[in-house]
Amino acid sequence: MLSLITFLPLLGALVLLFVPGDRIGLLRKVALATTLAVAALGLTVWFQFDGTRAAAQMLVEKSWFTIPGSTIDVGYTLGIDGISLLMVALTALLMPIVILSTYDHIGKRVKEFMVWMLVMETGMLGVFLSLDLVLFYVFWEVSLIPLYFIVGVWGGERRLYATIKFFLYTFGGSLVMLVGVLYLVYNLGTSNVPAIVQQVPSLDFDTQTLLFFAFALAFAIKVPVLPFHTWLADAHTEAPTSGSVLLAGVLLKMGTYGLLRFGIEIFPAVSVHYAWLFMALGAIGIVYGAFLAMAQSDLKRLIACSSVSHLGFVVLGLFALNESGLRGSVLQMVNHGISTGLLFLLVGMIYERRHTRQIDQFGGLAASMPVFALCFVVAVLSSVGLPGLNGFVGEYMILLGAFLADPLWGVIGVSGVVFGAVYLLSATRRVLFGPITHPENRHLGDATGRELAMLVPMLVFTVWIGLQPSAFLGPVTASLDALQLRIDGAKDARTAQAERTPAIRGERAALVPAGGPQ
Amino acid sequence: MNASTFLGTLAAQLPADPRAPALTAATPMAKSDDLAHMFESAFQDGQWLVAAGPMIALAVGALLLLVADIARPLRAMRPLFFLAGIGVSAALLFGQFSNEPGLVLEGTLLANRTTALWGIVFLLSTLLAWIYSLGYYRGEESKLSGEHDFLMLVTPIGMMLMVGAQDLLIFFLGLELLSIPLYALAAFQRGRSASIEAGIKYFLLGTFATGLLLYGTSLLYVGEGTLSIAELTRMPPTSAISLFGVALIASSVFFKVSVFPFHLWVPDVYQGAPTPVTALMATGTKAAAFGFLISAALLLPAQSATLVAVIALLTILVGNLGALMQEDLKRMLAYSGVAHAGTLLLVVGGLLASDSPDATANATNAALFYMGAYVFGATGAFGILALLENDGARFTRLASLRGLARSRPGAAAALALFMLSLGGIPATGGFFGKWFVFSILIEADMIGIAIAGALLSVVALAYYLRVIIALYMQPAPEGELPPRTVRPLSAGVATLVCVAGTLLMGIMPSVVTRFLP
Amino acid sequence: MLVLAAVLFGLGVLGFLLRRNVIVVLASVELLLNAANLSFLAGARMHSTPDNLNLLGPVFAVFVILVAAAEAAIGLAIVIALYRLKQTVHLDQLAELKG
Amino acid sequence: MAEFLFYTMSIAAVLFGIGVIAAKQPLMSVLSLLGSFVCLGVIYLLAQFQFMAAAQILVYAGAIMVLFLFVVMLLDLANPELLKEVPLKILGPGKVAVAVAVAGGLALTSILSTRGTPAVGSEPSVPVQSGAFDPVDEIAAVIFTRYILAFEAAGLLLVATMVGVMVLAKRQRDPIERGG
Amino acid sequence: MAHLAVLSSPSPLATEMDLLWLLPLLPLFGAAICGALYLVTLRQRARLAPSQAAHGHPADGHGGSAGGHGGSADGHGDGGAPEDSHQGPGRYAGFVACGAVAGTLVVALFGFAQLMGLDAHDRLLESGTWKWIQAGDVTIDVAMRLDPLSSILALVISGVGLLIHVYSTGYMKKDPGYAKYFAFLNLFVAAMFVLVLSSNLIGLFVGWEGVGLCSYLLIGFWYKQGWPAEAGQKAFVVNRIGDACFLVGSFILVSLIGTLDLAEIGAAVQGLLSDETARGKLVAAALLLFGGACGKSAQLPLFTWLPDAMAGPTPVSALIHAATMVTAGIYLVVRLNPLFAFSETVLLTIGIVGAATAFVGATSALVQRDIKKVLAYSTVSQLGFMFLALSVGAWYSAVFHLVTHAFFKGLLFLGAGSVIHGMHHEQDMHKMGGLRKHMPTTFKTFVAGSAALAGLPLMSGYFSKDEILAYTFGMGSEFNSVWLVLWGVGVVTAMLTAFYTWRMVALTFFGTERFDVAKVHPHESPKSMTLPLIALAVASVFGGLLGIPGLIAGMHGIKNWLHPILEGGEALFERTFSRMPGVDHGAEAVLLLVGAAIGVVFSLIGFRRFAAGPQPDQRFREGRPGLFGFLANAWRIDRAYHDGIVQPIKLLAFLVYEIVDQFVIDGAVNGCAALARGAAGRVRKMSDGSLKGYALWMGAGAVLLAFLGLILKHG
Repeated sequence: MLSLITFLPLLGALVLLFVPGDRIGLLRKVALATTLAVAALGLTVWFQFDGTRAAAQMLVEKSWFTIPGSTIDVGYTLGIDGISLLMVALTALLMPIVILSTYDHIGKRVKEFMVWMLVMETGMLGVFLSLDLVLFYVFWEVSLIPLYFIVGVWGGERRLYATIKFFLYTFGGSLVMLVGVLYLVYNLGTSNVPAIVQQVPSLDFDTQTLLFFAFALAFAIKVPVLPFHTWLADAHTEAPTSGSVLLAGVLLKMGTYGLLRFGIEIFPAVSVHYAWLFMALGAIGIVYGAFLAMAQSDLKRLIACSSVSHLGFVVLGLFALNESGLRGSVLQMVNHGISTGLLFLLVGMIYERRHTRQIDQFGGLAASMPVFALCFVVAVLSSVGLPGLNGFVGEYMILLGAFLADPLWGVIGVSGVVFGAVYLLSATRRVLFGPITHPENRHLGDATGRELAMLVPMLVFTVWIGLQPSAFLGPVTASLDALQLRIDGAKDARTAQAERTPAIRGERAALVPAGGPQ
Repeated sequence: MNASTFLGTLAAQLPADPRAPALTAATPMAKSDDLAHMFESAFQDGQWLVAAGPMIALAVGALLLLVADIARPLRAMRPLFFLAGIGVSAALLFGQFSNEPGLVLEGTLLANRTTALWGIVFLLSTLLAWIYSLGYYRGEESKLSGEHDFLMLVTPIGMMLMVGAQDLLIFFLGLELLSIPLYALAAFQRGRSASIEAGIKYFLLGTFATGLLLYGTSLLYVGEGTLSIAELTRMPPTSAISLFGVALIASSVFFKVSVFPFHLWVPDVYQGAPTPVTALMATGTKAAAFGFLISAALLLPAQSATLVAVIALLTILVGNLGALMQEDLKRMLAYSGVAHAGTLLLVVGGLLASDSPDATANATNAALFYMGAYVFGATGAFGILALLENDGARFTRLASLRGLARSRPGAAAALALFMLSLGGIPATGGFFGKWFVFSILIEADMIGIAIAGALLSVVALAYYLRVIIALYMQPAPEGELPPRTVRPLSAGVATLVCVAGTLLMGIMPSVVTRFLP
Repeated sequence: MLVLAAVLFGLGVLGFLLRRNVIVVLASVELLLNAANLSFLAGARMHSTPDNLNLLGPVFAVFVILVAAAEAAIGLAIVIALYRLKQTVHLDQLAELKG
Repeated sequence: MAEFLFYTMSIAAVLFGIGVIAAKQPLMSVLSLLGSFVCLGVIYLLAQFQFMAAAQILVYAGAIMVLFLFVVMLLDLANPELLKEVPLKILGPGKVAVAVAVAGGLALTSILSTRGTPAVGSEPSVPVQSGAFDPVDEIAAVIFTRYILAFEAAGLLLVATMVGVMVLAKRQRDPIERGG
Repeated sequence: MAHLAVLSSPSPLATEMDLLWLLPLLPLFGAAICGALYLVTLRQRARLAPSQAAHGHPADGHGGSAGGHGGSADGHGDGGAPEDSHQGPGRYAGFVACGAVAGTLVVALFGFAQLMGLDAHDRLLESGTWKWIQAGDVTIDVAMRLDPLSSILALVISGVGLLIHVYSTGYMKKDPGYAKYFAFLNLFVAAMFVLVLSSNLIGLFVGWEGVGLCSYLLIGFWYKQGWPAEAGQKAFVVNRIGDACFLVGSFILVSLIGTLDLAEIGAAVQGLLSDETARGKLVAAALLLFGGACGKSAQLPLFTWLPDAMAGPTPVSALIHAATMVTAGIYLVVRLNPLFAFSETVLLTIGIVGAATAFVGATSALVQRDIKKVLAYSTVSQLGFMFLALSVGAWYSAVFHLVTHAFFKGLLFLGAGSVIHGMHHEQDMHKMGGLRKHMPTTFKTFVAGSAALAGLPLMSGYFSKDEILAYTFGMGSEFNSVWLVLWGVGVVTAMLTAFYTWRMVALTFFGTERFDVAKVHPHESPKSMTLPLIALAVASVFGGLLGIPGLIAGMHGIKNWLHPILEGGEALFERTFSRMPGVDHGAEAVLLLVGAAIGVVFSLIGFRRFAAGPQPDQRFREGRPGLFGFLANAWRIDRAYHDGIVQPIKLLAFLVYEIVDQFVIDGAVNGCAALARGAAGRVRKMSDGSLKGYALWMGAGAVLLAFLGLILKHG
């Protein structure tokens, strides 16, 4: 089942290779059909998933190859637990929409584009489903290539700069992770993630720290966490709409997912020790991203910068390392995928109509495109974290978790709520409201049926998650609870240690309260 | 020619297979009393023929080819002889997997699964380079294809001798048997000044390196009184004179594998030489030299592990930087080859640092896999360049790749794949090559070196990506497309083989790894 | 003998590094090879006893002579090819390939 | 006597060596090389390497040198000015210094590293069974047993050389200049 | 509806009543239907649009005058022609919306009746629970709870809301966004119900931000002018600042109490007071929540959005920015009264903020020319009064004033709307005058509302305001003299209130007609608008009966009704101050009389000065230009924010982006690339084509290797 869902897109890509390149309609249909089939499979997985089990399920375990000169068996191991379930669902949901969105803006080299899209889907699903470190790494890097092409071939004016920067930046991080992967695999004698999770505590703390940071660097670049974020704005700005949607919707989640699965879950002790650092980066990232967004005149770039801010929330919540923080972050990954994806889609729509993304080129669009305006406002409100929509639930849980873990970063994070409203609403106003200053904007066509077909499902999820988050958090609960137990164990161990050597550790421990109020 | 006489000599040697009882005491000290005894001790039970079989097959093939070149009616059979030589040799090598002859000829030659695998790498490299050479040459050169093919077919013999050598003399002869044909091949396009220049540079520096090697070997001999690598590594030399000798030998080998600061010839020669020859040089020579380097690595003092690793890093750095802004593709690939040599040298560093009993075996595995992936990637890349050169334009310029994705989607896709493999992106063989190399470093606890190496390969990717950018992302130059020359089917097949190999090693590495010892 | 070998080796290197006439450079290489031969033979004498000769040195030297011949031949052939094409044997005029 | 002869020959060999690299005319270089070879041959003889001495004179001085001379004459006749060496000055003092340092460094290092090993060659002849350190029969025995493969390889090497030389030295009929 | 799957049974103490969900859901469905109607209308219009374009009909029709108010009712000209506005299915939106709100009124009355039927301490109706968020550390279950406090607010919302809905059907009749308007308005009602009925602080926050959203949408309803959209944004953002405080406050409560159930928070406060740290945190939480209330209820320092919010349609101002939403802050404090009762610091803060706001608002209202601005500043000021009441433990007084204020301020806004409607969207009082002849009903009802606002005796505002002042006086005289100062401020404010109220009446309805009679024909509004006016006028006049002081009638309806939910707060208050503040009947009588005198006297002064026309304004402006400008611009607070906060932040954002991000961080990234390129050039120079050079490197390398080898081996 999981193999099928992972490789079905690849199969679709292969089929596409045999479709003549000039039959654009057929190409699109095949691609769409493939992604829809994957979405259907995703739904099946969702319903088959047993939310009461913490461990990964629907395992596919085969031997892939044995590392020469050792007995280490690298497995082709797929499995899904609550956390990956959400990510898989997100991917499966977004892909058909993304494919639909390409109908407008991808007119040249459609075949290649669709092939890359489908390859990318396989890569992304693989990342979320792999339970083998090596396999994960392979998928992790494979998913870079399609985006490299998508930005590089179908991107905007500075696409080459953007795509190289994106690729090298993330690749550099990945390579450091590769060393970490190798170290783990060779020292623990297995590449199976659950096994590694069990065995890592046997390594000494300094080694764990180094490994943790080797992993965290790669993920931090991908997320992106604060000082590593500059590739994102460029990549987003230059990418075609569909690329941006995927980038924001899923690819960045690979970073946060990685932080959770391979950072926190594998190295709970280190995570507890350095939680303050990531909370700080996350919280500062929230505010910093908001400031960046305020300074933008390009709508797409603004949303890209807002991603920095929003992912700051996710990082903040993850490293709050308590129940609400983790849950909020997991949910917020989905939320960000939906709302920011939505925003990128919407920006793409007006870009197609006006071929500019400069905010001051718009204004008053609500008059000529009321339905569009409605969707835009909902998307913005979801991003801003309006209660009742999805963004709020995640943000609230994250901020609560962060506050409980360390009030300082929690409060700084809260300030992001204000700044978020400032730049997003300001952009909304300048695009949608006010008088129409550019005559070209007077006769822009409103959202078409196909565009609505892309937007409405996402809007539905926006509201659905906002009103009934438990439907989405339910399957995650068991997995997160198990993770929480490990984290709490690490915290307890640390507290015990701090008590033994108060002079050294006490200072830090005072800054980071070890537990919740209970 | 006197080829036939040689054939005769060889043929005469073939039945010399006295089923003599195996004798031990393979000492280099010749006992002057009993000649028969010497024969017995040397030839043992004929295992040496099994060991040398692949080489003999190649030699026979090569000589037959030469004969066919002279004898007009047989001309058409030249490719057949070439392929037969390779095929029989490969078959014999596969035979060695199950039946490892081990040390033969008084311990001067080793033939086991490892050397057989190396041999296969060499054959592959030769075969691919040869296929790409079909139709590459124009005018008068094309009339010399018999000679060309002969020289090409001789080189893998030298390579096999090098990796099998357990005696410095054998190594030296293998090296020469590899080098001298390559000198000639580099300058093969006599009508092209670049080719001549490449030939002369390669030759002069090569002989200089040979001089260093010989002098070093002689000093080592003065110091230790033996040429047997096994003995030398068993008790690593410590005297100053021996160490100096080792240093000179190392310099010479480093020259062959193009390690900083012995790499400077590489870009010039690779650029100037005919592209198929470049492919052979880049992959075959490097593989052979590394095969030897790893088996003889323990000649180097263990303390030099860090030194070697640092040299390796410098090599990677220099190679990558040299390639970074390169506009000439062959030159870029040459620098990239330097970087790859550096990466492989990391294996040697790791091997020296490791105290594991399996260190050599692991290092060999890593190097083998890496080299295998490199053979597919680099030969494929050079091969495609060779094909493109035939279109008449100056296709080795980076800019001339623009629009190729439109005019030749297949070639462009293959080239892009090779670039990704050379860059070590997963799902290509290059990734697992890199993986195994780094794992050697990890096992040797050289984490810092590993991270540095990893980061340096980011630079590498930058220029591989430039190729892809030119292929796919930049607009085609104005004007009509370059003329499409008819491609030999063989080149397509070779490219497909490279693509398949690259992908297979990247997706199912077990296909290859299970052959590793 | 070893000292002589070393001196000859040094001279060979010097010649190789300084001279630009290909033929002289080749001659310098021959010096290098001779230096090697000399020390091979010195080594052979050092490691031989009257009853037990170490023959590896002379054997190696024989092969060195053989290879030297081969190299000289191929080298001179390239020189001729070079001369035919560019009417020069000076290395300084070979800098088409660089960068 | 032997000692004196050894040193004389050594000095002569070195002087010839200097001649090789210092001569203005390539012809003189080659002739100096010849001289050097002959001196070495004498030294071999003194050191009781009769076979090697013979090989040195015959193969080296005979065959290889002739090859050299042949080429030199060929080219010299075609264009007498061509082979003239450029004065060292053009090289620039820096490069020369580095070159001297490198060469000297290599030589000095090897000389220094020989310390502690017996000075071979100058001592009087040693009585050995066969009267030489390189008895032909035993050398042959080693070559045809232990190094049989090397020997065969050497044969192939010569063939390859021959083919190579043929390819390279063949007269070009219609030079095609191609890019690269 | 009655039993949704997601709902679970209420807590045992409460009486179950799932019907309560209807309160938010009815208007929510109403909003959905209206929205759908709007979209359908849009589609139809879009189908017509091409033909219009073909006829050369300019898409953005009438450009509008400088003030932006054109000829049609909305005056903002939609893409389609205004005559279309009632052709689509959107015209049914009014019925739907009114129906939905009427339904809520029925439910609210029903619930109220149920509560009446219960014992005082059992007065709690609770619906099933909506299990919203399970975050592990805290679980957020939201139920709808109707208790005495929320029942009052529910009645106000549904009652006043219904009237305003009905009024809107007339006021917005010709607006092309008619259906959209009702969708938003219904959505607002729904959110407001969530706000007041939620059992959970975060559920309350849903409504809290929900009403903020509707406020944002409705302020910016006429978005084609730039400034309404800006005003809406400002309202949202300023509220967000308060909301951020609210969130942090809620976090503190979670960390202390572990739950956000409103009832449990109240109950838990007492238990925590013995712990000094917890007490400090509680103070912080209270102040932060109060900060949230300041945002929503437009108190200093966050009040600046409310005057700007007048950019929305006038009924919106009436409903949202006078009657309901802005009182959410009051509701919050009353709801969590124990949390705000135990600390003198908190109470004092609330009192000072309230009094200061009241004063600032009143002074600012003195010189406004825009009739809606006067009312807006007046609202700010009256809200300040309510907070003043909260600061002295007179929670029910605050609620009392809230209710009366909802009546009379709603009335005044609607009346102003009627005037504006009749005056073709003229809002400048200096250009009105003498309207009592043209708009008699509006005039009469407006006077009734003004009387209440000015605190003329026996009017509703009189009782509620004077009660507040009396308690403040009592607090000041008995416990802390700071409140005496506050009382003084309150009294002055009351004077000013009476003054500006009658200035407004005089300028609008009396004197000469200062508009171009030839062009503008003021007319009375239609029945749909005047009937609500009359209803509210009645309420304004007699609303005071709800809380007639004990002095007169010996009963206080609201006090008694609210008493059960205020016991917790009162207990804590008494713990802090030993007893509740109060004045004896004698003093109360004096204060009542003084209050009445103030109301009458200053009303007369105001009316007399301006009955003839706006000349006193001019004189004031010429005589004291500085002060006039200061007051007209609301003490220049908005300006200060703009210069001191908004601009610096913009500059900071610019600097962060250009310098930190682009130059430093991205510069470092690109610098790496540049470094590599530079080094690449050097490396390539090494390979300069010179054979000699290569050989030299090789030789040097060999020497180096040899030396290093020797060194490594032999130390």
